Amino acid sequence: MDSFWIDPFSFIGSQLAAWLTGLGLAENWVSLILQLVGALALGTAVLILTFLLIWAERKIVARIQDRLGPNRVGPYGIFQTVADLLKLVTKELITPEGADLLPYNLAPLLAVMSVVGLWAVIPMAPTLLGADIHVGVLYIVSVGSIGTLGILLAGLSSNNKYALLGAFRTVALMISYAVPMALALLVPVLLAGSMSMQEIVLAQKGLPFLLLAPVAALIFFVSSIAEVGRAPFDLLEAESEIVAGFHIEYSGLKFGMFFVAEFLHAFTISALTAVLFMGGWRGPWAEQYTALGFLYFLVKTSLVYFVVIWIRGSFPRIRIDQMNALNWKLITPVALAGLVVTAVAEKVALELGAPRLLTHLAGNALLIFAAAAGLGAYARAARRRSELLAKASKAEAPAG
Amino acid sequence: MHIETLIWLIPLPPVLAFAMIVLFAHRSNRLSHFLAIGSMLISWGLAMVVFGNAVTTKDLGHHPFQVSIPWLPMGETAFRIGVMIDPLSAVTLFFVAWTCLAIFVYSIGYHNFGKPRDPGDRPGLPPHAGGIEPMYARFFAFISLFAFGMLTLVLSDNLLLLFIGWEIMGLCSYLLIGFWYGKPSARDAMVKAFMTTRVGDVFMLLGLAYLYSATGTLSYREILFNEHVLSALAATPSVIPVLSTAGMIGLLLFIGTVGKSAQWPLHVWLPDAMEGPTPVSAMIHAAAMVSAGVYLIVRFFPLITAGWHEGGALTPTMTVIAFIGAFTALFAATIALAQNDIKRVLAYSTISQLGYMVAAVGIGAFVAAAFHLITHAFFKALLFLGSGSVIHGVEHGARETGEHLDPNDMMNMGGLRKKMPITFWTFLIGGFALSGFPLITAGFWSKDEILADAFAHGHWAVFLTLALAALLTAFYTMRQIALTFLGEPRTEAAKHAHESVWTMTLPLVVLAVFAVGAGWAGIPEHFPVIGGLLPNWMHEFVSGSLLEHPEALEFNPVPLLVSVAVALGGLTLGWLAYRRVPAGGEDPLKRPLGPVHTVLKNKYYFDEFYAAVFVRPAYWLAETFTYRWLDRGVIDGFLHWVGRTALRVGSFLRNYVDLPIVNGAGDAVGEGVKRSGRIIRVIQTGRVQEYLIIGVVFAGVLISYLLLLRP
Amino acid sequence: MIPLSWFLIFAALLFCVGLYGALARRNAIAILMAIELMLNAVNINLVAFWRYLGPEAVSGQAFALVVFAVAASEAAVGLALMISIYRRRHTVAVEEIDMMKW
Amino acid sequence: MTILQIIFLLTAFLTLLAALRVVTSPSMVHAALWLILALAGVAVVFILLNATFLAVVQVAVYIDAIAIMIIIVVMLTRGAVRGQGHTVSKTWWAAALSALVMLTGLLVMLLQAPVRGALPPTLPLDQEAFLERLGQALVDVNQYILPFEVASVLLVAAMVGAIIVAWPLFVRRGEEER
Repeated sequence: MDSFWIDPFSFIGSQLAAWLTGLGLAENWVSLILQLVGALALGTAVLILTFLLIWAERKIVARIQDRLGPNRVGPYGIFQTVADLLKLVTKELITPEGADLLPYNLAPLLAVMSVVGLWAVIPMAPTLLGADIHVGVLYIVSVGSIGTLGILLAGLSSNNKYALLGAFRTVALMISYAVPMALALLVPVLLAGSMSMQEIVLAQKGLPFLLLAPVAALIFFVSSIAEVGRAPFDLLEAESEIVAGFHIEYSGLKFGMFFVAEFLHAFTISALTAVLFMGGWRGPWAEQYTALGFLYFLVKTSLVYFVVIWIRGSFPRIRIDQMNALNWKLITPVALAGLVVTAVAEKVALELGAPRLLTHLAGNALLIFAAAAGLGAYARAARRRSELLAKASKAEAPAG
Repeated sequence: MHIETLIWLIPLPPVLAFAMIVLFAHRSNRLSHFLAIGSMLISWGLAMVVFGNAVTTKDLGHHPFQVSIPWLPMGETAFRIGVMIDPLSAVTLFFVAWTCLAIFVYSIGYHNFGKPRDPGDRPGLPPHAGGIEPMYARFFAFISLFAFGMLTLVLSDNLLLLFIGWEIMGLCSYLLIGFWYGKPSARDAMVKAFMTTRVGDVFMLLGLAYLYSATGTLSYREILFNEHVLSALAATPSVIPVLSTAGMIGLLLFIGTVGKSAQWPLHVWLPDAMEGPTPVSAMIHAAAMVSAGVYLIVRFFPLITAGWHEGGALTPTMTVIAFIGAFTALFAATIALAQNDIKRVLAYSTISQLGYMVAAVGIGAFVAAAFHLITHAFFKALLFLGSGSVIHGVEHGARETGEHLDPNDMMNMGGLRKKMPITFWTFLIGGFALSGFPLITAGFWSKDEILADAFAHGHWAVFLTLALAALLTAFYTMRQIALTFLGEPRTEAAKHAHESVWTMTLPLVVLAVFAVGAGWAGIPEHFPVIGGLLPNWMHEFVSGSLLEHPEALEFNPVPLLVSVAVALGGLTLGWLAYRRVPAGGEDPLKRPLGPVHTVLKNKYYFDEFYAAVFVRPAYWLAETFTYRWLDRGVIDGFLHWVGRTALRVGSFLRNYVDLPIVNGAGDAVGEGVKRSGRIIRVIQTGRVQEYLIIGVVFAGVLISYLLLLRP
Repeated sequence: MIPLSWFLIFAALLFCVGLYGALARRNAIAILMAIELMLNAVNINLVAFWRYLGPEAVSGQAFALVVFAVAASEAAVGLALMISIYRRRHTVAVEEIDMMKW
Repeated sequence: MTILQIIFLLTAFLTLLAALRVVTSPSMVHAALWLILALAGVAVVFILLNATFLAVVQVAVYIDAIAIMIIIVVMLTRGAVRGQGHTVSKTWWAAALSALVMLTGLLVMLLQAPVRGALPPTLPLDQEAFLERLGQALVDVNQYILPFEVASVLLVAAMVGAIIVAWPLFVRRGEEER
């Protein structure tokens, strides 16, 4: 039983357990209750975290767009989100004509559920994680895409064509980008030799996978952004085309749920990126002082999250055909090749005793070079085609 | 190059020329006759080379040039096809090559090459206005094929190949006699020739088959140069008691000769064959076909005379041959007396001369027969070509004067001596050779040989018959010469006739040289004055074709005197009788002979006789008996009855078996299937689910059975 | 602890429900769903037997994985077929898709 | 009656209920949703069977891929489903009958099964190592490489086939042929 300062999380857990057994409950009931409490605490924590995220995002984007952003409610407008929440809560819950009630009401729950469910396997500290299941990565893939289901249901059930279009866009986007994301996820699994998140984090001792597999990290990052549907992949709610996309018919708290889910999902993928490629809670003295590890984790995640916001503020939205082309013509092949390259490099390093870092870096460099070459060839071909078309039209012009 | 290879090559050029003319060159007359004559020239050159080799070869008889290849497998053995040059075929090749070449060249002039084609000429009709022959190229194609046949026949080393050549020539003679198929007479003549020779050929084929079955081979060497085979054949009796197998085969082959060489009684086709162009007449009646007949029996002399010893009694076969030969000689000579058609006279003289040879073979005078064959070939070809030249001249005159007359009729000629000198002199040489003018002409020596042989072996009948025939020969020859060339022209056409072109006269000259010189090769050495000046080369050489050499006859003045007497006597009589026959005057023989002359003029009514005996019955058989009764009545009747019966049976089967039973069953099956289908189809809804239901139900039943009911 | 028979009965019930759906529904997509249910029942059986009879052996889970693959491909092809059928005939009612009958 | 048993019974009940709704609900969208619920229940059952990996795969494959595909197709063919009154065909009674026959057969078989009352043995090794073994077994020449490869080939073929079949180009060509 170590003291609070060393490991606050397990300290609290053990205290609770002792108290419950003192009440005279059976062992397994105690464990059950503890698990429920842990899940509850975790969910609530991340949901509350969302207030902070929304505020931070609005401020940062405002800065990027050379505005002030929220600054009235509380210091630096930090309670702006709370005000918004109150407003949403008080709004009326409108159910559109001809809506399919069951999915219409189920959709927001699913959206939030998937995001919160993800946090169950993210190790935030050496001793702070919901469940260390040995197929955590697979869990992430499957649970993460339940959000897709929610969005789809929302689009289908609310009897509205814009919602339907948004839903279809979403499905196209998410199903497509789930492929390279899963492929990229396999790289850390391969490197760590395990699918458990905690194992992966432990495997990044002194050498985060970001250095070993930069390409895979990039691909994972990009495709997760697409998975979340944030800018520049936010064409599922492209205001200019389909008014608000899938959640056009939602109001009040249901809309709020989608809202929360989106922001939290963005933060979640930042956390995943941090865990899978940047060593998660790893850092100096993190083993001894788990709170320190938690701090490292938050810092890394925030860093990635800042990049996400930065991207959102910087890049224009891409068209849907560009989105598909980008995925199927560039990212997925590169992800496949990256997986193979990593496997080969790992094997080489293992068998021939070559320096691991150099081998992987060389492999990734090769990969990048090949991808660049392919892109160049594709671009040239496209340019030639367009030129030919232009010539043809010019030739026709006088004739016609 | 081996000599055998050369022998192989001899017959090929003509047949190649034939194919090329027929296939490619028939549009160009010049190219056609260049092909034909060029090919014949090549064959001639090869033949001369081969002949030279043969002559200079020692003891050719026992070591002939021979090469053969297996051709037609017959079970364990095979018909071998090959070529052979022994003394007999060598000399035959010699005259065949020469005469054929001469005739080829002659044909150019005869068919008016170089003259424009007369628009009035139709193919199948002789050019009436002196234009070029419409079917010029075809003529050369035919004679090339003819030459091929003859050369094949001469060069073959077995009877089968000989027969092939024989039949090729038969076809060609048919085609060439009917060359002017526009003329009905030509058509009849071609059919007549073909049919008549067919009779002989059938028997010859029988003999061939008999020979093969008896000896198992057809090669000359294996039969004729094989003592055992010959004696065996002579010993074994044949189906006809009086004849030995050898005699039987010889007789059958001889009948072939009778057909081919127009011996009595199958002689009737030859005079009519004069309907063909004159070169054809020369070809058929001098160089090739008729000679082929004699060549056959001369070649098979050892077989025919098997079982006969020199000086001994003749075998039945030989008797028959001798009789037919002698009789034909006399008989044909008598007919020739009364003919006015210049070519017909020659035709009958040919028949009689061939009779001489046949008779010679019959009495065992091998060398004499071969000798006369050669000399006769030369001077008879000469005579035919000369007569053609004469006819040509007369036709020319007729065209000039524009009078319509038969250019072949000697009564329309006369006094052509001055008009066409070359023709006259060459014809005179030929005529004298034919009639056996003493000492200089070839005919004298060969004919004298035969007479001497007959006399020496005491065949009196033959001797007398032949002597009489020789007298008549000299007589009608002189008659012909006198009527044609001597005296005064009896028609305008004869006045305006003139000499033929060089392509026609040159062959005449060449042949005339041979007509004289060929005889000197066979002068008996015991001859009084000039005997021994030249060695009797012919006897030495040709007799090499036999196993044992017949020794040369010792000299006997009687036959010599007789032959000299008959020759000179006949000539003088003819000259006296026909020295000057006035225009329109009748034949001086008519009055003394009276009705006999008519009989002779009508050739003893042989044609009518045959027409009555064979042709009309054949017509009747075909027309009335076979067609009307047999075909219409019996066969057709039977067939109709069968047909009607079959019809009834069929209708019965259809109405009482097929429709009710078979069709009924079939329809029943079909209907049943349809009904059951209509019933069962409701199961097949096309809905997969319902199929699945059925399947599942059965699966459930099966499972429950397996689990519950099964112990 | 849970006896094996519970899983088996559960699987059997699920299978039969799926079977009924596959046989009775008119909509082809519903039939597809029912088939998925049946496949799941089969998987439950496989995994249950693995767990209870041979946790050492990997065969049960391997088979289950193969069943997953089969289910995925089956769904893909089936749905594609339905789309094309719908494009051609504007219906997905199976009893109207009966071109296979006489 | 342990907790696990309670959980199992609840899960089984929910799953069967969802399955029944799947095969009975008139609306295809609802059916799809119920299907998702049933599949999730099956995943829970897998977890109860200590097959976490399979449970996760179940979610990933069925719920994320197949269910979403089904929903999409339902939406695409929405016009067809509307307006056709009956949800079950005329032969539904036969279907029910055969299903019952099958059920009885299966239950009878179960009653005869010798292992029906077996209790789960303790798991010999932790799932991590087992998962490794499973992975190696799938690519082991002596064990399951053939089914594994066949399954992969099957997936590729299914993908290509689905693309070809659903390709509008081919549809248009086919319609031109008509």
